[in-house]
Amino acid sequence: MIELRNISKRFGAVQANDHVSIKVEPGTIHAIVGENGAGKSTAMRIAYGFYTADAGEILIDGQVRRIGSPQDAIALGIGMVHQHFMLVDTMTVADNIVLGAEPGSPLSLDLQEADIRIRALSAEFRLSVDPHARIEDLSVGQQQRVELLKALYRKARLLILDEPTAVLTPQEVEEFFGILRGMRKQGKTIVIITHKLAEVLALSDDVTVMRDGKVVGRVETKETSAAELARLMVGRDVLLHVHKPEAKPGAQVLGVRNLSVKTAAGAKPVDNVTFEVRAGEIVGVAGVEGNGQTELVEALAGLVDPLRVSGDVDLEGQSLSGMNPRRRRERGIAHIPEDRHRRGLLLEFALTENAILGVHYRRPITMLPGDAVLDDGEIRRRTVDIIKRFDVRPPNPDLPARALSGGNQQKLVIGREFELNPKLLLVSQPTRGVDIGAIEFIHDKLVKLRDGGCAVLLVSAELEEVMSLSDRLLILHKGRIAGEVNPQVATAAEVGLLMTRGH
Amino acid sequence: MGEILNISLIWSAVRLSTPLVLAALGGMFAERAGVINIALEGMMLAGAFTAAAVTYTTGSPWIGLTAGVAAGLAIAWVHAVASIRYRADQVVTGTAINILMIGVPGFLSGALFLSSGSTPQIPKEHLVPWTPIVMAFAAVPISWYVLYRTPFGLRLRAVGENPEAADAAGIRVAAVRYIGVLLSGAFAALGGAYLSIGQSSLFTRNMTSGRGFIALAALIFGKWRPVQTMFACLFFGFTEAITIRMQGVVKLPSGEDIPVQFIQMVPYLLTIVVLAGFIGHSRPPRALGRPYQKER
Amino acid sequence: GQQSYASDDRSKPRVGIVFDIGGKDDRSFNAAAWNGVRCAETGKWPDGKDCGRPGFGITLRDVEPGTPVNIEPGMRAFAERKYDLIIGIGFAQAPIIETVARDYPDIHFAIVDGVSDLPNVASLVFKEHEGSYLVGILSAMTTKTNTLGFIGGMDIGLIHRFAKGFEQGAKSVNPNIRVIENYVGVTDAAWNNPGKGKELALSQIAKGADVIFPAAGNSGLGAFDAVEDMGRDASGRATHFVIGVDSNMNMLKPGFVLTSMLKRVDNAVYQITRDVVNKQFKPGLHVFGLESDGVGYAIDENNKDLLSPEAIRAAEEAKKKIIAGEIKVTDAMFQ
Amino acid sequence: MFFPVVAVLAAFLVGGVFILAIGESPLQTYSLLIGSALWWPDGIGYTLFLATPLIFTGLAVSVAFRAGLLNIGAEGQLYVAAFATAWVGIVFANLPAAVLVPLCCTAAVAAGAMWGAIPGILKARFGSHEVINTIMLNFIAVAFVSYLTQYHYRTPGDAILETAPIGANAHIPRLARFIPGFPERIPLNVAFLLALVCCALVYFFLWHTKWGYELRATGSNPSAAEYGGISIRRQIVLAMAISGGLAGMVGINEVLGYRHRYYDGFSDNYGFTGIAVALLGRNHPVGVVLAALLFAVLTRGGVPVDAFTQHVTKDIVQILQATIILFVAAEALFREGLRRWVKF
Ligand SMILES: Nc1ncnc2c1ncn2[C@@H]1O[C@H](COP(=O)(O)OP(=O)(O)OP(=O)(O)O)[C@@H](O)[C@H]1O
Ligand SMILES: Nc1ncnc2c1ncn2[C@@H]1O[C@H](COP(=O)(O)OP(=O)(O)OP(=O)(O)O)[C@@H](O)[C@H]1O
Ligand SMILES: [Mg+2]
Ligand SMILES: [Mg+2]
Repeated sequence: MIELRNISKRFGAVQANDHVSIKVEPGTIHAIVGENGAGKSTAMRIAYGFYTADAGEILIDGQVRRIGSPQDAIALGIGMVHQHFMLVDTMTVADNIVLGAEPGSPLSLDLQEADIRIRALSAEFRLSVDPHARIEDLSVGQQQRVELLKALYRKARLLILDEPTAVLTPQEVEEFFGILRGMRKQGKTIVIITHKLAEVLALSDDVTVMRDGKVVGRVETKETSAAELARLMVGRDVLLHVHKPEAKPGAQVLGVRNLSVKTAAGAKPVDNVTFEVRAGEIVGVAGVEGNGQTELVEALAGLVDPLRVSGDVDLEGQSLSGMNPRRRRERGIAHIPEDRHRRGLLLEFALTENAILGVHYRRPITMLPGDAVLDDGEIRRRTVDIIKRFDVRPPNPDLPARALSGGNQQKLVIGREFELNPKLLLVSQPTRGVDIGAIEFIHDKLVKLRDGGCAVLLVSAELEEVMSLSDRLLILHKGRIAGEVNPQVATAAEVGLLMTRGH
Repeated sequence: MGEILNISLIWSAVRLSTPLVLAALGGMFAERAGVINIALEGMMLAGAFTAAAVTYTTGSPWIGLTAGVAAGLAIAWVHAVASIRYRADQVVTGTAINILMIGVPGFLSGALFLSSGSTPQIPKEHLVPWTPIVMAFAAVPISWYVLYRTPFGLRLRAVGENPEAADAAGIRVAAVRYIGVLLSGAFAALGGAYLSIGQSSLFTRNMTSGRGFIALAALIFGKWRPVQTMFACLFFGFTEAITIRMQGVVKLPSGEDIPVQFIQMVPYLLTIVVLAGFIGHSRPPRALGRPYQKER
Repeated sequence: GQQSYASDDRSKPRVGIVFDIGGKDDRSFNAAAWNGVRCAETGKWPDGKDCGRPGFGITLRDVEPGTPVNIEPGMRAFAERKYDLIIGIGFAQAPIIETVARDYPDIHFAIVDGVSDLPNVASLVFKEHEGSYLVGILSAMTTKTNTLGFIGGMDIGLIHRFAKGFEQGAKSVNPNIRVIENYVGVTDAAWNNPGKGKELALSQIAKGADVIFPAAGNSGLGAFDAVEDMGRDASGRATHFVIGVDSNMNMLKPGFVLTSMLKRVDNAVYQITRDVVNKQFKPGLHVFGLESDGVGYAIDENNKDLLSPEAIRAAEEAKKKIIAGEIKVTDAMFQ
Repeated sequence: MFFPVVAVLAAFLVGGVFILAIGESPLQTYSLLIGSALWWPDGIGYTLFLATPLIFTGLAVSVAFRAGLLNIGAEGQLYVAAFATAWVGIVFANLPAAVLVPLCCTAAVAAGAMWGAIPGILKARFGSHEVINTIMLNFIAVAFVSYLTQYHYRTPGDAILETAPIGANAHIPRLARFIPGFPERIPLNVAFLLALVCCALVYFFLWHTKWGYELRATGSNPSAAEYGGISIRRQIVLAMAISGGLAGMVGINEVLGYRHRYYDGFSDNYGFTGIAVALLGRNHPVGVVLAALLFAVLTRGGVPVDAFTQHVTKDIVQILQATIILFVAAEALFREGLRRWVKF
């Protein structure tokens, strides 16, 4: 169907792709795996005409084709769902789907026609979504369906999916795979980039493994194993399961009583929640995306307007209510946000300046006179330290954060927050879009922090993650705590039900 | 009061709003496509001068209007090439164009009319006092339709909100932005032309005296939407028309005149108050001001 | 050729003129000054028509500063080149011309609308209030509604002179006549906003004014359009009138321009140039009032049928009385 | 640095074609322009004098811009500040210089900062867009100040809008005082040095203090800044106040250093030109100084060009100015040009 031959592409100093050759058979599902920064997205963006390769050629159905722009790719029947969705949030589903391929005449956009065709497609591929909803009101899962419909609407024969499951809940993933298998039946070809080896094994026919911009292996799925793939990816053996000693919970650190959060619109994303987190334990919060996890964490971090928060929150017995984020940090709360681009990083700023965000205003970062002046030496020392201890690559403190791949950005944020050696760590989606090597590393760090006596509140859409990491697991449904389970004994199925049904 | 609130006030307000409506609609097309346009002032001046000069020499306001629009397109093209093709900072380019358009008419009027910055007066019968007004207020629903009911409008808005997404959907981002900016030039120039061959009968140096900026304000005021923007312009038109009539009529309790400077502040003060009190936050197109470029 | 232009030859007397911010094209006193020096240079007006007086073949250079900070450099540019006469236009330049003149005692300077008592500076000042007084009388004798309009560019002393003189003249005819006094704006953009000028005129007309006297540079031209829009009555006479200012504007809209309040800046600069050419330069105050026809009102074939004989008689009366000092016209600038 | 220079040269080239077209010699015109802008002492003196206000407004706009705000209001801020400076200089005329001068400077900064803070507060409090409010406040400032001048601080007999002169104690020395052979007539004064000091201060503030860090963080990614414990609202107000204060310093140069009174319409659109200066200077103090000097050279050189060439008027100088801004802004034009040229 599609074949990349010796594709090379460099960004400044980075050789993102180095003679990459990938062959995808028609009517198959082809997985591409590799560490963060291995060059997976780059290769696929080239196939979609988003980037143009420095060297190499692309064949479609055996003929060499020039793909200079997405238009060309679309014309050749290629569709792509990007790692970061390519949707216009302020517009409706229908608008986004027809954009660029509008029905009706140039003088009038035929929205009824669009509606009909979209509904037809949703039915055919079991992708239910309301054409009139605004993107920004949709859950990521639904947004993903829109992306798929976009491609299908353009009659794509080849679908490229860049980490489509990173943001989906287990249920959504199952459903999603069903859809993909359905498509394969209808003769569509699918390329899927993912970090989750279980998914690769469950779904794909063939796998291409990339490392440092090169293709380091191509195997048939049925003839490989997670361990082998992991070794190919990272170049060493990887522990796929967290090694976690028994927790020794201490005194209560975080106490939350009847916490509710109201939105400006009047909704109640967090509704009368009560729980506690003790020193030396990891309390997990599982839940389908959009059931209040985000609001809960942001409220605890002081990022929600106090007027919209009710109930009391205390840290080691002292009330936090009404405190701004800075005061809470000073009290010993660290926070790893779910969206590192939106919250966690100043992408244009150097790593040094990102490494001090949140503590930039106090000793030892500042110095005399008047604690107003930044101590560059100290800042650099701190940054280099984080880079070393958290293995941030490339290890250059003067790079802008933007130049790091997702996984390394995440390591930087985690390192920064660990530096605070906090009493309480709020951590959301710590391994979203992060490769297995880094996941192993991050999980290990979280456990070590716990054993150091820190209280950890872990929110993750990765059921496997929360279940393996947490010592106690709360399930959030419609802003309420639908139940607490012991992850050691509970099964994914039970938890899944609580997450979706709420009882 | 009768001297302030009377029928002539309405017409005065309409006349005063017309150039603003045209310029603001122009600004809307550029900014909805993601290109800041603080060059409205300059584009209006281009239209005003060209329309006046051509009308005076040919004796036909229609040729004049056409030429004015052409001039607006030319200037807009400069703005487009610099800020889209060469990714210049849109605010800088805009400022440059404003300065340019204080100079160019001065220079040309010297060459054409032995004058430094103004044209001779145009005889009454060669003026178009009404057409631009009709055009302006007809343009509002049309712009609305184009923006919300045509493929082009959809693409324009997409490009201004999220060019990456538009690109991924196979839209030529640059092309759409060019069209948006060119449209803004045409509209703004029409607005300027109305000043010189509609409302008055000649061009004089910098005769827009800030209307381009008021139009920009109206555009933001109107949240980058055609109808709201028109109302914002009417708001400015009305307040100015009223203040014109207030001069020397409204007295202080002490019986003496309110200093004219205060009367002339009213529209601007009112804007600030209304904005703070009722309109509040208006969200610009997300990609506004961001040149779109991807590592190719 | 430009060669000779750049290196201006010293055989001829050299005159440099620095305009006010308005620029030589303000259809007002800058324009009048430009007419005067061009006439002194070539014997022709800028438009090439004969100005009825001999030219002296002087070398003439001009600067349009455009912004206040450029006035002094402009003036010095001439002084450094040892020009024979440097003319500054506008009150704003008085303090600057003083400093420059001190640095160059052997160069002649002239300031229009400004006063300096240095031995090498001639101050050319006008009694705009007296001219305005007379057109005030003419307006009062013409109006049917007993309502007049005045449109000033900016709310400043120089303009109050016109306003108060006009009002005083009108009230001298009819004490309870109404004069609506409006101003265009608060920045120097106010002199170049004909659209607003027209709207102001229309609002005054809506309030009953039928004679309007604008002193607002190019903005005043909007008033001309406004009265023209009001049209003529059955007898073919205009229903509303406007009054020109500074230079004779009667021909701009024949039949609608009642008269023009003349401020003969052109005469003043022509004379001072002539004096320099003839080595008869006299420093100190040169006052141009009614007596010296430095100010006045224009009557020509364009407007002679518009003014009633009584009106003209009344104006001439007043003129004599003012010259004789029997009528004191208040100078609003010194209030 | 290389490409901006190329851009400027290219602009001069284009301008040259233009000048040729109207029948003048580009060489002569340019030598007149540059020559009269740079010859010692008057040329240099005036050029630096003209650069001073642009440095202030350029800095003002950049600081706001670093916080993600577009301050179109420098014009209004410097009008208010200039008047405040003059007012203090008039009212407290007989204080000793040692007290009065600092007092006047404080007034300038404070007034500018206050006028700048208003749109800041409005945005922080009501979320109303700073661009509208700064534009509105421009008009209000000019109107308000001209009222005060016209009705309260005008010397009778003044035909135009200017206040009575300030006390002699409020005058700040011209640089002639310190530079041997530099004539007293040149208005270049210590405000210029102040401007340079401000550049250094702004640089240090933005990149070496916690406040500067917070300000830039807010501009770069507000929600991340908020996450980092930075109050965005406070930053917005702070940035606008600093911006206004810098713009206000124009009043020191204008009132204390040059005209010794408030003079209406003194600003050659410094506030608007400051936008170009700031962004041409890449919102960096050093760049701002260079851009300001460039503009000053053109303004200063424009006068003799206007006077001593037959056809080249001040308008052409303005056109040249605009062309330079365009070319420098569209630097990419030359980068790509070069790349293409290198290819073949
Ligand atoms: N637009 C860009 N500009 C500069 N460098 C880039 C750009 N895009 C990718 N890179 C670099 O190229 C390399 C490959 O990036 P790419 O996104 O293809 O990796 P990836 O395999 O998709 O990683 P991840 O699993 O984190 O998505 C990385 O080092 C990245 O920093
Ligand atoms: N570079 C520029 N960008 C935008 N507008 C400018 C620029 N230069 C001058 N202007 C003019 O500035 C005016 C708007 O600002 P404002 O009037 O408040 O300041 P101003 O100094 O009074 O300007 P002006 O003296 O021209 O009236 C408009 O007349 C506009 O044409
Ligand atoms: Mg990727
Ligand atoms: Mg001004």
